[in-house]
Amino acid sequence: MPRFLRTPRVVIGSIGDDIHVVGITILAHALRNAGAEVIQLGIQTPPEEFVATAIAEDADVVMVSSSNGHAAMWCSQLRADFDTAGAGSILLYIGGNLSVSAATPWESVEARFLSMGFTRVFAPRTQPEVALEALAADLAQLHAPDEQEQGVERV
Amino acid sequence: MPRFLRTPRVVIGSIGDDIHVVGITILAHALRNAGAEVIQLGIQTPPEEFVATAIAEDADVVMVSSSNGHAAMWCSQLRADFDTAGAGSILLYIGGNLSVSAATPWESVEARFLSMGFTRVFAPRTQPEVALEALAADLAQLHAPDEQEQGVERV
Amino acid sequence: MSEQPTNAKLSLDELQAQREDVFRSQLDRDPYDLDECTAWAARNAKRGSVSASLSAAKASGRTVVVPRAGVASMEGQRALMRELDEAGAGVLPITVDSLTRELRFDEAARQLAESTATESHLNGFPIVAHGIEATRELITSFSKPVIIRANAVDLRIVAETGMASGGTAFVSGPMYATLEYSKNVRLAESIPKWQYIFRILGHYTERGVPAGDDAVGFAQSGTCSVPSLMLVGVVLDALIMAGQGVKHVMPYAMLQGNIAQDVACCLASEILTQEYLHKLGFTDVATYVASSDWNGAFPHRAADAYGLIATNVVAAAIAKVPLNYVKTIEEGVGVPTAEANAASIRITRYLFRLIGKQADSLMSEDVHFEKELILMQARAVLDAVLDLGDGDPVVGSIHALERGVLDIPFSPNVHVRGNVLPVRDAAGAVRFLDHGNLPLPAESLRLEQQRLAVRAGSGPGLSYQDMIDDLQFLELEDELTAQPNVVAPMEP
Amino acid sequence: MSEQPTNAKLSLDELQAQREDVFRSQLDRDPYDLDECTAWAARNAKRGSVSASLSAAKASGRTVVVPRAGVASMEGQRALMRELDEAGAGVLPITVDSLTRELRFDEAARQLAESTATESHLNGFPIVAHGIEATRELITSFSKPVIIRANAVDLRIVAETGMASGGTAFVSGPMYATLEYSKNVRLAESIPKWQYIFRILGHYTERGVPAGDDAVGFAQSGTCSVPSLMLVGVVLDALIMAGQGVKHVMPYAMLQGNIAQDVACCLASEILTQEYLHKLGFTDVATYVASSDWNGAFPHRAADAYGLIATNVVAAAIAKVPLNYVKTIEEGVGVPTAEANAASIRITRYLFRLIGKQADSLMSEDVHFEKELILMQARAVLDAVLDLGDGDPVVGSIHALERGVLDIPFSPNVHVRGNVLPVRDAAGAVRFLDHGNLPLPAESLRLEQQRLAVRAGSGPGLSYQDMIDDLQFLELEDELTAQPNVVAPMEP
Ligand code: B12
Ligand code: B12
Repeated sequence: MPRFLRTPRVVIGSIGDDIHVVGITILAHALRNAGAEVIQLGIQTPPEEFVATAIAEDADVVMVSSSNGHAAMWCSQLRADFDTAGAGSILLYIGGNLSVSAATPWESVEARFLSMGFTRVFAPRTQPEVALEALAADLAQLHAPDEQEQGVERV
Repeated sequence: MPRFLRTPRVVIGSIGDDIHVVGITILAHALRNAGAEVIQLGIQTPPEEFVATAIAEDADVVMVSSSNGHAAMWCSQLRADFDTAGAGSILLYIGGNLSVSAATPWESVEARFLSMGFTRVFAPRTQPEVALEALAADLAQLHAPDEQEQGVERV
Repeated sequence: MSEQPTNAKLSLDELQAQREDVFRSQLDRDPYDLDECTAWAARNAKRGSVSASLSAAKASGRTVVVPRAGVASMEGQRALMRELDEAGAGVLPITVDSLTRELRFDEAARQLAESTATESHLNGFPIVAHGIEATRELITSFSKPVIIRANAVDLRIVAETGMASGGTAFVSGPMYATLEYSKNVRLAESIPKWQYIFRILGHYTERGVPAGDDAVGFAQSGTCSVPSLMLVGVVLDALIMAGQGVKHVMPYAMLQGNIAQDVACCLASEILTQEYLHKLGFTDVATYVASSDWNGAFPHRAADAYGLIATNVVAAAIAKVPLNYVKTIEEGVGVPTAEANAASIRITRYLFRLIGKQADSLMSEDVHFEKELILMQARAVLDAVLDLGDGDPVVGSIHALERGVLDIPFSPNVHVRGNVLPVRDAAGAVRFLDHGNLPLPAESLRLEQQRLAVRAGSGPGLSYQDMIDDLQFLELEDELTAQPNVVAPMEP
Repeated sequence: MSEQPTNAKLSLDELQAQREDVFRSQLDRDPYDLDECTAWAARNAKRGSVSASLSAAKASGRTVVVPRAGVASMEGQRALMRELDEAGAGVLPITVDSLTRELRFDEAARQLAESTATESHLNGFPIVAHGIEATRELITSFSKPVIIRANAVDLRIVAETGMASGGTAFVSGPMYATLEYSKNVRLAESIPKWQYIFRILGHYTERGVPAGDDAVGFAQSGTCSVPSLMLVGVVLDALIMAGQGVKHVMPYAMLQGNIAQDVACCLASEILTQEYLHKLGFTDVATYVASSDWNGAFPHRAADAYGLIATNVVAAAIAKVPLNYVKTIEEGVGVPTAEANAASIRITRYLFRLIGKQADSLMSEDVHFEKELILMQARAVLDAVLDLGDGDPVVGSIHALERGVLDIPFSPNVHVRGNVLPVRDAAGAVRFLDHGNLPLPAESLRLEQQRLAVRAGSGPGLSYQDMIDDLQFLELEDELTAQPNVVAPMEP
């Protein structure tokens, strides 16, 4: 599990009409264990609440979860809303079960959400460790120029 | 279940190296129940024994069973052997599991055994009633010209 | 809607007044004509109903197998139901999409418009957007009875529409919907909304439609549930249903992979529900235990999922439940294909027949142990809840939740303390890792402790991390991943 | 080969003399160099052996899952074994084709020549045609131990070739092979042929290859078998193996769909085999019960077959057998595809893990009832057989078969009386419809009668036709075929 030298601030929640809570609970648990600060918004979080909270809490990353198949409905404006709110460079992750039908090929699902402006799109059943690795890498990348020494350390 | 007015004589057995006995036991039981005379040759019956017994017993029909996948090896000369023995018009049935691989389409299996000279080729899992109906029909057909009245009666 | 809800039955006038409000505010229209609806539904129910099928099954020791399924378009839903019908489902489901459940009727209609017979943009059937006429037409084209499936805090319009369209059973109640499906709503707010629905079901019942309802209780958290606690919610839901005149209740039992405990849970579900219904004077409510295949994370490989379903069905068959909700072998993957639905129903029916014949021979000592344990714990909590309400389950549960006398693990609801945690013992049976403030008998905790000791072994006690690990208990993935073929060299 | 075979151990000289005969007459060549073969095999067995895997499994309560599989070509067989290896088989099988088993080595070689890697003309691997060198190469390319599978009256060359090639276990014995696989051969003729094979296995064992052998007994008639009778054959096979120095025996238990009886059969298989081995002074023979998925007609639909396999595995897991032979979900269809093999092994391993954890909690009263019944009946027959041979199982079984003291249903062998008939009771447990001349205790027949009475009900007693119907008991086809959707009209 990667450990962060600088405490990342993570906003997390299930979006829209989604009530699945187990994934975000585990993810939050793993993030806290790895040293992150987690602001848990819980289930059925409106898109606007993600934006408002992320700004108010000065978050590094927003982790959107959606399991009930309705992800696309709720996410199309999210990146634009962050831009408008002046947080254009915030990391935006999404994971869960992102299409209504399991038959939809993963590549097309991923491409769709990337084109909506998500930084990373996680396939179903992604283990928390994978998300942590990704976050560590993205933060290292972001802070690379100015915080060369601090960076991110993998333990 | 059809009942026969004239007692048909049936020779039955599993051919070649085949040791499956349940199918022929049930089939014999059903034939006897329907009034047929059954000469049961049992398992691992050499092709020649089918021919010799059918002739000695003046059989109307020979029912060959093969379940272990080796049917084709043992049957290619059977019709010719009957012809040679002077029983060219005997009814020749075969059933069981007739090809080594289940993937082989049934039509091609059936065609192959028909071309070997079998009168009828029965698919796997054929119920005894189906064989009885077929036999009743074939016998009716055979005796139709001369034994119009007797024929075959379905009860 | 009074400020302090109680379990008293709504008068028909009160119901009518509430209906005016709800239809006006949520749909901007008059309520459906209740007389026309009940009269039509009563004629339809003569063709058969969920309750009648369950009653026959219960009497003969058979099990009705029921899938869950819904897609957006009428064509798609009809094809889906036909498929399930042919596969041997005993009751056909219409699962409602979650936009409709959240009262976003317009958005649901928009997504319906964008869906086709083969591609659904919604995770269920937008029943309000389709409307009564079309849905009646759908339901009457099938010979099997239909259950309308949905879960949310406010399903008043959905329930009205479903019943008016010929559904003869509905799903859920305030315990499940509030604590498992909502974030901010309090019981005091949600119970009256569910009482409205139950009053509607009761009214249909009076008019000749023997409307049934699943008492889901605390049965489906997506994690594992200690059976006694699961059933506390079941009984409370059932008591509130009965309060409004519901006469046909399906008390739940979620199957969790430990057969002895699952059998016991099914048996205890029937015992406890009838016991408390009688205690509160509801002596004419028929109950049909509804077991449900595991409702947490499924293995994603079909063969493993078959194994999990088989384990569930063996338990349900031993318990001779009249109703089993079947999951599919593609549960861990996504909305199932037609073939997956059919195959899952087939293996379920196959096992109910085969194990059903030998059910009695499979009752073990441990089933009795688990049953007594469940009864002991559930009665303690239920009695405490009722005490807090001076015998009224509505008042009692509102107070109990505040004090942690009711509490469940992993609830998304902010008003739930969430101090209770489940953990599996070495055999996979679900126990309390932490029982929070639940008033459980010391003896029961001692018995649980004994069983947990086997898993803990000589190491440190079980921890939160063990519970997290348990979330994947029924996937068994790592253990099943085959080893690579590393060939040892022959010695010279 | 003496005229009157007994259970006395062949001397090495006698064995060598017989080998000369057999190789000369069947292959027209000298015997394999036994010293070279055992030396090579001993080095190979250091990499692992079937017995070592089973011994480890037995010690830890785990189960090794073993499929059956063979095709004609080397390439095809290698691919098949790789597939099974990856799917999680614990031991890899090489099933020999039935031409080779019937000593038609030339015809088998011809059919091999016509087979390709993807299309097999044979129902197994023609091990003699492939020869020792090539088969050694095949076996050493896998890390898992290999069992050579075949069944026939005379498998002396097959067994020699299999052991010389690195197989560490073999299948069957005279009871099974003679009574279930042959038409005209008498026990007096077949037992010495099997004693030759066991003596070979015993010799390999002395030289460092812990060779195992399945004692199949009367376990697989394709119909159902009363467990006590099944195990009589198992014990006799095991005693004859032990007589020639076999030290690792896998006593069988064919699973038949009634879980309580199947569990009992597995438990009794171990108890009886060790009991009679000890009685005859064989105190150092290790036993590993091998359960086998149902060996009669399988449902042809995959979902039903999954259900049947699940039922079998639940029983085997409760009994904690160290070895389970797994059938496939395509058993009722034909030789299975790669996917079917893999899926069948997966569900089997899944269920062994899940049910294995909770095995103790699923022991029911009826398991004990069935176990006592099996022990009572099997001991009575075994004691009578041994009495007829003055304590010698070989002499005893030859005499016993003549008198109907040994007798089995549906035997293709003309020397078997065939007066014994099996029938299922209402729960699916297998009982005697007719016990012929078997010397069964009256008390045991009374107990069986009680159970059968439930099925017979108030109608006439059970008949031959009931037994015929039972052949399709585990298919449950008719009952599962869905009803067409006939919509009742709404009343006006
Ligand atoms: C438990 C469950 C429920 C419970 C939820 C209880 C609760 N409050 O959480 C109940 C029964 C209530 C439920 C309801 C519904 N469910 Co549900 N449910 C499941 C189930 C069985 C398990 C989900 C779960 O807990 N998994 C365990 C957790 C640990 O895994 P996870 O959520 O996938 O999260 C992991 C990763 O994906 C990752 N992750 C998740 N989010 C994110 C985000 C980021 C940024 C990152 C990095 C990682 C990440 O983190 C976790 C770590 O392992 C799944 C099927 C399955 N997987 O087996 C269906 C499933 C998710 N549900 C489904 C559906 C359709 C519904 C309903 C709409 C059903 C209905 N029509 O009634 C409703 C939802 C209604 C609503 N308003 O949302 C579908 C979704 C299909 C789709 N996407 O189209 C599924 C796949 C079932 C199926 N095969 O059809 N469900
Ligand atoms: C029981 C069984 C056995 C038992 C047989 C015991 C015995 N003495 O009979 C045992 C375990 C010994 C056995 C051995 C083998 N078997 Co086997 N066996 C089966 C099994 C499970 C059931 C067969 C059965 O009894 N069915 C019930 C009876 C009632 O049905 P039936 O035989 O199909 O007969 C019915 C109809 O087909 C019809 N019928 C049959 N013949 C005829 C003929 C005519 C003219 C008519 C009209 C009708 C008819 O009548 C019956 C009425 O319902 C099948 C798979 C399955 N079906 O589930 C495999 C199966 C037949 N066996 C198979 C094989 C390969 C073998 C072995 C070669 C295995 C091996 N490699 O070790 C050996 C055979 C060795 C040899 N020398 O022949 C394969 C054959 C595949 C193929 N055709 O390629 C099958 C299909 C299994 C599989 N999926 O791989 N087997």
